[in-house]
Amino acid sequence: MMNRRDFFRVVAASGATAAVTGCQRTAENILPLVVPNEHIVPGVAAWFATVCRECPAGCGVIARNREGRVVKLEGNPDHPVNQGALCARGQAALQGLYHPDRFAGPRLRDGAALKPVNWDAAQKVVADKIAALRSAGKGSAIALVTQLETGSLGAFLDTWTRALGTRPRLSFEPFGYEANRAANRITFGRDAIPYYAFEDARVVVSFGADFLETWLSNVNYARAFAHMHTFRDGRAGTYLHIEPRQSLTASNADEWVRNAPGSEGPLALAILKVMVDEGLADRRFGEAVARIDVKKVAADSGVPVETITRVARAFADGKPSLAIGGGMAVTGSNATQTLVAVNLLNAAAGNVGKTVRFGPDSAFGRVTPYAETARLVQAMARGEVEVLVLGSGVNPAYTLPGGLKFADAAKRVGLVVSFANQPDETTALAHVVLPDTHWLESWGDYSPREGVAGLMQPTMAPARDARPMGDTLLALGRAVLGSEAGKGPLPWATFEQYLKAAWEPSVKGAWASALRLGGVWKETAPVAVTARVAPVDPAPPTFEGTADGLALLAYPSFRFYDGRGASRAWLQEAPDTMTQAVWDPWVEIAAETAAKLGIARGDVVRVTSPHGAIELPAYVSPTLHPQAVAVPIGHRYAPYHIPRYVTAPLGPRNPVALLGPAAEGASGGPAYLGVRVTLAKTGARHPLAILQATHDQEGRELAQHVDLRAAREQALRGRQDHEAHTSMYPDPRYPGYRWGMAIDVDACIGCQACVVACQAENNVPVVGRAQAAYGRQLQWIRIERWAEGKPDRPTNLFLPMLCQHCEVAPCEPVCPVFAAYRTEEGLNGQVYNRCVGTRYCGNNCPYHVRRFNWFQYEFPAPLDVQLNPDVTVRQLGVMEKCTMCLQRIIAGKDHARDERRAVKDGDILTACQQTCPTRAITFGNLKDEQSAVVKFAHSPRAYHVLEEIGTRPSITYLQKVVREHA
Amino acid sequence: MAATADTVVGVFAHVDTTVRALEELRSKGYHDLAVYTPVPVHEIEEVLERDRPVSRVRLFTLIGGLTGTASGFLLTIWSAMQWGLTTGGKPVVSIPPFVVIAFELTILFGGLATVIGMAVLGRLPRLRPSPSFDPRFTNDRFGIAVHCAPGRSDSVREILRTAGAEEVRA
Amino acid sequence: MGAKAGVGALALVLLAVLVFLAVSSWSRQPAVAKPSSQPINFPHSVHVQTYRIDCQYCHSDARRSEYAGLPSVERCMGCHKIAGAALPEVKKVADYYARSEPIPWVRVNKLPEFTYFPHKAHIRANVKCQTCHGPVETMTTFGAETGPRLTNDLLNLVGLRPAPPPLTMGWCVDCHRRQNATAGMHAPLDCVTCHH
Amino acid sequence: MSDTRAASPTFADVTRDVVRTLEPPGNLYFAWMCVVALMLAGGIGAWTGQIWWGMGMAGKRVPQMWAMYITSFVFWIGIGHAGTLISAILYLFRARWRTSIYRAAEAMTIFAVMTAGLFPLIHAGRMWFAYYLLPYPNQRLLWPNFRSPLVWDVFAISTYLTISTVFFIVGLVPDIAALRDVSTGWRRRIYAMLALGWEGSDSQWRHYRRAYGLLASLATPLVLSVHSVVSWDFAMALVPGWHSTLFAPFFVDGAIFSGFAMVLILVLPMRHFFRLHAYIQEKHLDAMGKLILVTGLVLTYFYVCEVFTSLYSGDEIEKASLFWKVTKNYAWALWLMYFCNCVSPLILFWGKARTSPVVLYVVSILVLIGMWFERFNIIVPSLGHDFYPYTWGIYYPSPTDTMIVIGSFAWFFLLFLGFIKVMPSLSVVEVKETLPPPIKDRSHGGHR
Repeated sequence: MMNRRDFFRVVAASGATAAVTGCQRTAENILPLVVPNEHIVPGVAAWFATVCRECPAGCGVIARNREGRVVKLEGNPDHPVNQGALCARGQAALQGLYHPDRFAGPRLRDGAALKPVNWDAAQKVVADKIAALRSAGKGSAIALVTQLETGSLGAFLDTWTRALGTRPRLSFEPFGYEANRAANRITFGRDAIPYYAFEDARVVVSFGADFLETWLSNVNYARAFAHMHTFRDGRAGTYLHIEPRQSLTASNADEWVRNAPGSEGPLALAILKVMVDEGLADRRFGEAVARIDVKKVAADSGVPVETITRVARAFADGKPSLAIGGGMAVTGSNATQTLVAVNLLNAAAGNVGKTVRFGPDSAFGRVTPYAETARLVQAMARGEVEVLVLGSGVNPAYTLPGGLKFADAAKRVGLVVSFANQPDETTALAHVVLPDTHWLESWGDYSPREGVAGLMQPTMAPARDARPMGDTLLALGRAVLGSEAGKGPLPWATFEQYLKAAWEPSVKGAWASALRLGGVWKETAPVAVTARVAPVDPAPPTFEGTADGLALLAYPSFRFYDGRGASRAWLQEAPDTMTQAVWDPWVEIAAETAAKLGIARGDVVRVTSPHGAIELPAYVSPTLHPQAVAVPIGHRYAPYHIPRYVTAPLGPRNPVALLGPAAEGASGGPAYLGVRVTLAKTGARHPLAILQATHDQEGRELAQHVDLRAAREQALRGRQDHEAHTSMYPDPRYPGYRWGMAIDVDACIGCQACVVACQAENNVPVVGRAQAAYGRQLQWIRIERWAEGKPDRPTNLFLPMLCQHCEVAPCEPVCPVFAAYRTEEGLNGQVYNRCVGTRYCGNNCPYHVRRFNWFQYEFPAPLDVQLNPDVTVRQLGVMEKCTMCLQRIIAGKDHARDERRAVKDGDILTACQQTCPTRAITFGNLKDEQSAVVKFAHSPRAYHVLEEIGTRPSITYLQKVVREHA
Repeated sequence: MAATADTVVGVFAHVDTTVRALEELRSKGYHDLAVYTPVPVHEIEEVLERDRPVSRVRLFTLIGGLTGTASGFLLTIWSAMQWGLTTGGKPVVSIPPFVVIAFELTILFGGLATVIGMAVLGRLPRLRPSPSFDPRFTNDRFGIAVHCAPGRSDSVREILRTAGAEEVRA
Repeated sequence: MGAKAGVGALALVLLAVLVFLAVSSWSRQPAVAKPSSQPINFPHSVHVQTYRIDCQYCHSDARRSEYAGLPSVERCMGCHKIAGAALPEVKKVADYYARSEPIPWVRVNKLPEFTYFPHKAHIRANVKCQTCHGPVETMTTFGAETGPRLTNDLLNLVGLRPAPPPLTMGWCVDCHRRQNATAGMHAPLDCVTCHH
Repeated sequence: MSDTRAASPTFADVTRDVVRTLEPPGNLYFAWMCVVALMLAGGIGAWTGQIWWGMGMAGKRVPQMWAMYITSFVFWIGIGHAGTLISAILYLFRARWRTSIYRAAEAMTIFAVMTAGLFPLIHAGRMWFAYYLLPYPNQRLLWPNFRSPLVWDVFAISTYLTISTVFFIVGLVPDIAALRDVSTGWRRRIYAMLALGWEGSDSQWRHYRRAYGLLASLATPLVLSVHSVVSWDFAMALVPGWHSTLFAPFFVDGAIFSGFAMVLILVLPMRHFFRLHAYIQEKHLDAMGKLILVTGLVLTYFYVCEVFTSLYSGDEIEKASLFWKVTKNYAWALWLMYFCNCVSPLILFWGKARTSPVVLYVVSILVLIGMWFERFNIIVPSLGHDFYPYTWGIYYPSPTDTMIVIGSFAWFFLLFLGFIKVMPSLSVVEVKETLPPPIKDRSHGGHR
């Protein structure tokens, strides 16, 4: 094996192109390796497979290492969960790795401040305290709380707690899907979360489950959803979504059904009732819905009977279909009953075992239910806990409901130890911080579902002084126990050793190949279950707070998850697709409510619940249910964001702080839908930083759609070619390749992964809230949301917009210095070092995809280490824009030339294409008739944006396919 | 203007007297004379232009202008062909836009050539004033400087004085 | 505004041009190596000329990477454990090796950071190292007179076309054009090949 | 002409009166200089900040990548046009009334072009590389793109500046010679140098007059081309509201319109403070008033055409752009422009208004405001509501933009204020030419 440590320590600074182009004359040193490493050639990327730990979905990633530093993450194409794709949060993990606020070494509290100390001193504080408690026989006063750790680390931690005699470890996840597990326990007798096979379903009905955003495994399900739903050769599945709020997931539905908050359960039962009544489901399910009155459900939920009937018929017609439930709208006091109803729907439609597969169960099934966490907090408040050890990735001070008063409870704990590697709300309460290595620097494993065991390896040396949590705990444990390495209950020298020992039986010497692959996967035998049919209580959820208040929907942001993504500036600047807002959180208020209260967008509104109050700018939504108010969870800033990118918030803004402490009885899950809030204008204004001027296309047909029937007809007959453009000039000729792209608007779900991937790949700086709001954002690709139809029930079209690489590019001839010109391979080239900055091209680009460096943007250290060495960092005053990942094209051609062949389809993937969970983007050679991009370009759904201007773009869009009833 | 020649300068206050003196001098065969006026005066020019060709400044202008046109087209076409870069799907050598450059260069070169022509033909700039010049000539007086054989200055003086010169000097 | 002011303005413009050129040349110029500036006085002439060691024996990354790379200290020691082990400069190498420290060589050839230059493609096209790096085999101290020069820019400015100095854009382009015209190569001339 | 003849000054009077304008200035002048210098310092400070921190200091954004700098650039180029029109075109047409104002107008042209010429530099993101726009042989073997209207601008404006300056200097030479010969001391020495040894001999006059005529006939197509080229910066682009074949004549007319307003703004105070009523007479004011009126009416016609073509074209995007301009965020600027440019000059139909300095001054100021906003309305609202609804947006000027634009006015007035105290702001020679030449004996030939 290679000597990884030596290799990473010696970084060969080989004059990478990534550095600010400017004056530099200081003598520059170049350092050779002391001992050569066969894996690393300076200037050539090495790839290391590991597992993404930004959320518990556990996608496989491969990290691109250049000269000892990771510069880009990509989905591991071999990993069964994400199959090469990666979401925005995964892409932005690099900013956690190189986070400017990362602790460099341990911290010890000294009054209000955390002071740097050395490892021995910090560990001694903890070890002494634990040892003292142990000798006093108070092992139960020691608590260990970590995020969901399914693999060796989890097992190791449990060994550790046993060895030290502490309380059992809590696997704490704010979104733990307790209700789903409870419902499965009730219906199927199985305390697990199954694998939902979207890919095999023909009709999907979601009861609030935001499976394209955060629900369980969003990349996995987005991939599968695209497979099921995207129009291909005349076939397309149907997807219906029921939720009070039009979430990003809901906006991808063929029909979004808006219901009153908490009425999903009755609706599911009503649908089942219709199925039973119409003979679409087995009679025995009638027992469950005997007491259901469809008309009453319709009246209570605000969903017309016709809609219920239509959904029921469509669902029954699916064969196989799939009903899923969850999401924050389904966490109220009736959550378990609602999900039981959803389970019955699946059972009645015969989906169990087909699209609902037990066996490959989700890791979420192993989350400690919220109720137990709540009990721990109560014990803390009673002073029964004297040492609280918090693993990295958990931030209970931020994510636990405000009603639980975690901060107060933590103040009663004698010693709070945190393994967080960057400051957050919890480290503010900690006495000792022992920074864990980032997951990209760590050994480990993670199994997101049965049969998939992902292996984690360090992809680079720690960017800051940090030690793996396992190593630190080993040292602590041995110090407490007074044992030596190799002996006692904790004999391992390092966690790495523990891991390898744990894996030895399963890999049997094939360790290296498992590492290379990123893990070990095997088919898991399905577990047959039968549904128990029993009456379901269709009671509406109970709410705390005044009766005339509005139900608070606190939902996880698809960018920040529970808030852990929010310290990544890339994610802050990738807009929320629905609102197109960056940086700021907001409170989404229904248009009716806003009109009543006289609230306009940007008015600061105080949201008050029995547990607290927060102040947020209003976003008036024409789609939200009037009985609801929605606030995204996870909007917080990292210290380095202020005042660099945003001004400091004036007050608390976390909606979780408004929630009550009570857990749902049946499942022990938290109630994200459990309080009613009142709204009051504060009189202040805080205009939101919204990037999109309007969601109305004004008839310009930028994002186009076609009716499903018409699309089918066209797919059969082909579309008449519209007239070719006439030109006074001869058609340009391309001696070699001609690069082009096809983007399927029908597949795009608006997840922003491409935006962040592009930002990571192309050294796109972060500009901050005010600049972004003022039309100075720099992202090379953006996802536009265009709303069509009725304002309160719009059809949303997501249009990824990037440089169109026009054949007749309006930007090119106006450039006085040839900085913009057409390359021999059909790209629209932009030569930064030639650019004078007249910005004429930016005006003349009808798509406005050219970006100008208004300032000299900074990459605060150590984020500058992440810069892609193959891409120039642009200086102040120059224009930039999408290059179609020219550096990847060059690398792809180089690779092909090494093999003495031409570039073929799939050799070159652009960063946006590579990461796209739904494979909406295809890049290729337009001169190769066999290439996928040409096939798309000839599709009957193909069109060009603003075709009538005659710019002849190299990017072809495919129309979205909409359903008749939508 | 031989060194041996005499120069007689007459200073006049009026145009008509100046013209009268000029007519008289010309009729007497004095052709080597210079007239100084604060403004160009048609009457004086008329007398003088009778035996002089049109100023050759326009030739300079023509040559300058044509040079400009040619260099405009040469520069644009030649430099466009250096790299052959396509912009906006248009031909590498696009004549219509190049006409603008050629036009501007025509004017530029033509104008500069005109000034050079004027300077060369008008013997400008002069480093020191000619001996017959008088500062009043740029204000409100007219002057006639007559170059004559050394012996004839007296008769010239006489002619000038008779015509109405305020002052006559050598 | 007479001639004097015109001359003054012209002088000002010229001065500004000079300053621009000076700054732009200066900012792109690589450091010039002096014997004292390198941590070890490494004579290329001895290695290349006397011992006939192939360039790529030490700079082994050139054929597979953007960078030519430097030999690892271990590779140096591969020979120098025995060869010349008593020489004072070689002892320095051994010291670095013993301390497991990289040798802090001073960079000699440097292109502006907005320029992408892959060694690999040039090696594949059989370009000799000396084409760009000069007669390395004769150099006791590796140095290079490269990069834009003020005099060169000024001569250009007045319309004389001096041969461009090595490792400048004009020099690269000249070579690419020559290769395409004479050797039937396909050396790219697309701007974005090097500037992206 | 008969009425003027009785009181007409003599040649010597003219010289004396012109020299009088160059006497050491009073306190009012210095006060003005101070105000102007202060404003200029603010502008220079703002520009320095913009170079240091970046173009983001100015209020530009997507979609208004161009805004007040290009507005002011076009405005100043336009101002310059009246000067050349007066000095060259009216010269060719032998409009004798031009003589008393043409020197000031010409100086105005040069200073306006010098002001305008700063704006492309101020506007460029990397102004330190602005020399990339010049075609000069270089080590990189690179040349500018002659297809870009910006390169046309470089050629048109540098040619315009050169030719205007040459024209101006040529016109000045005999005047400076006249000054030289009536002044003493260091002034005399400087004027002597600048006069290039002009003596007014018949051979000098002969070539001079020919050259002057030729320059005038070169400057005439040049002046028309310059604003046409500037208009093509917009007309060659795709932006709705820009892409129009109407722009060249539209811009040239507007340029002359605004230029005359600026001439009045400069000449009226000059006439007042220098007591030049004998030279800048009511008939001159009347003639300029008429020109403003006519160009204003032509401009109104162009506005109507612009709206008509927008509506008649059937191009929905053009129409949307127009409706947005007329009704939304920038409507105030549009209606202000219509008022200033179309309505306010109409008062000049009234003869007395044309000879009233106050009315003319007010109208001129309104016209200048209107014409600045005309360019603003072409640039900012058109860009703000173009093809792509996603990026539609409103431009807000920042302190930097504003101070630089104000500074540009200061720069212009500083140059002009300086000029009137060191150079003859009235053409000595040409004024003398219009006077009846001194004749001793009316019966004896002479004047026709």
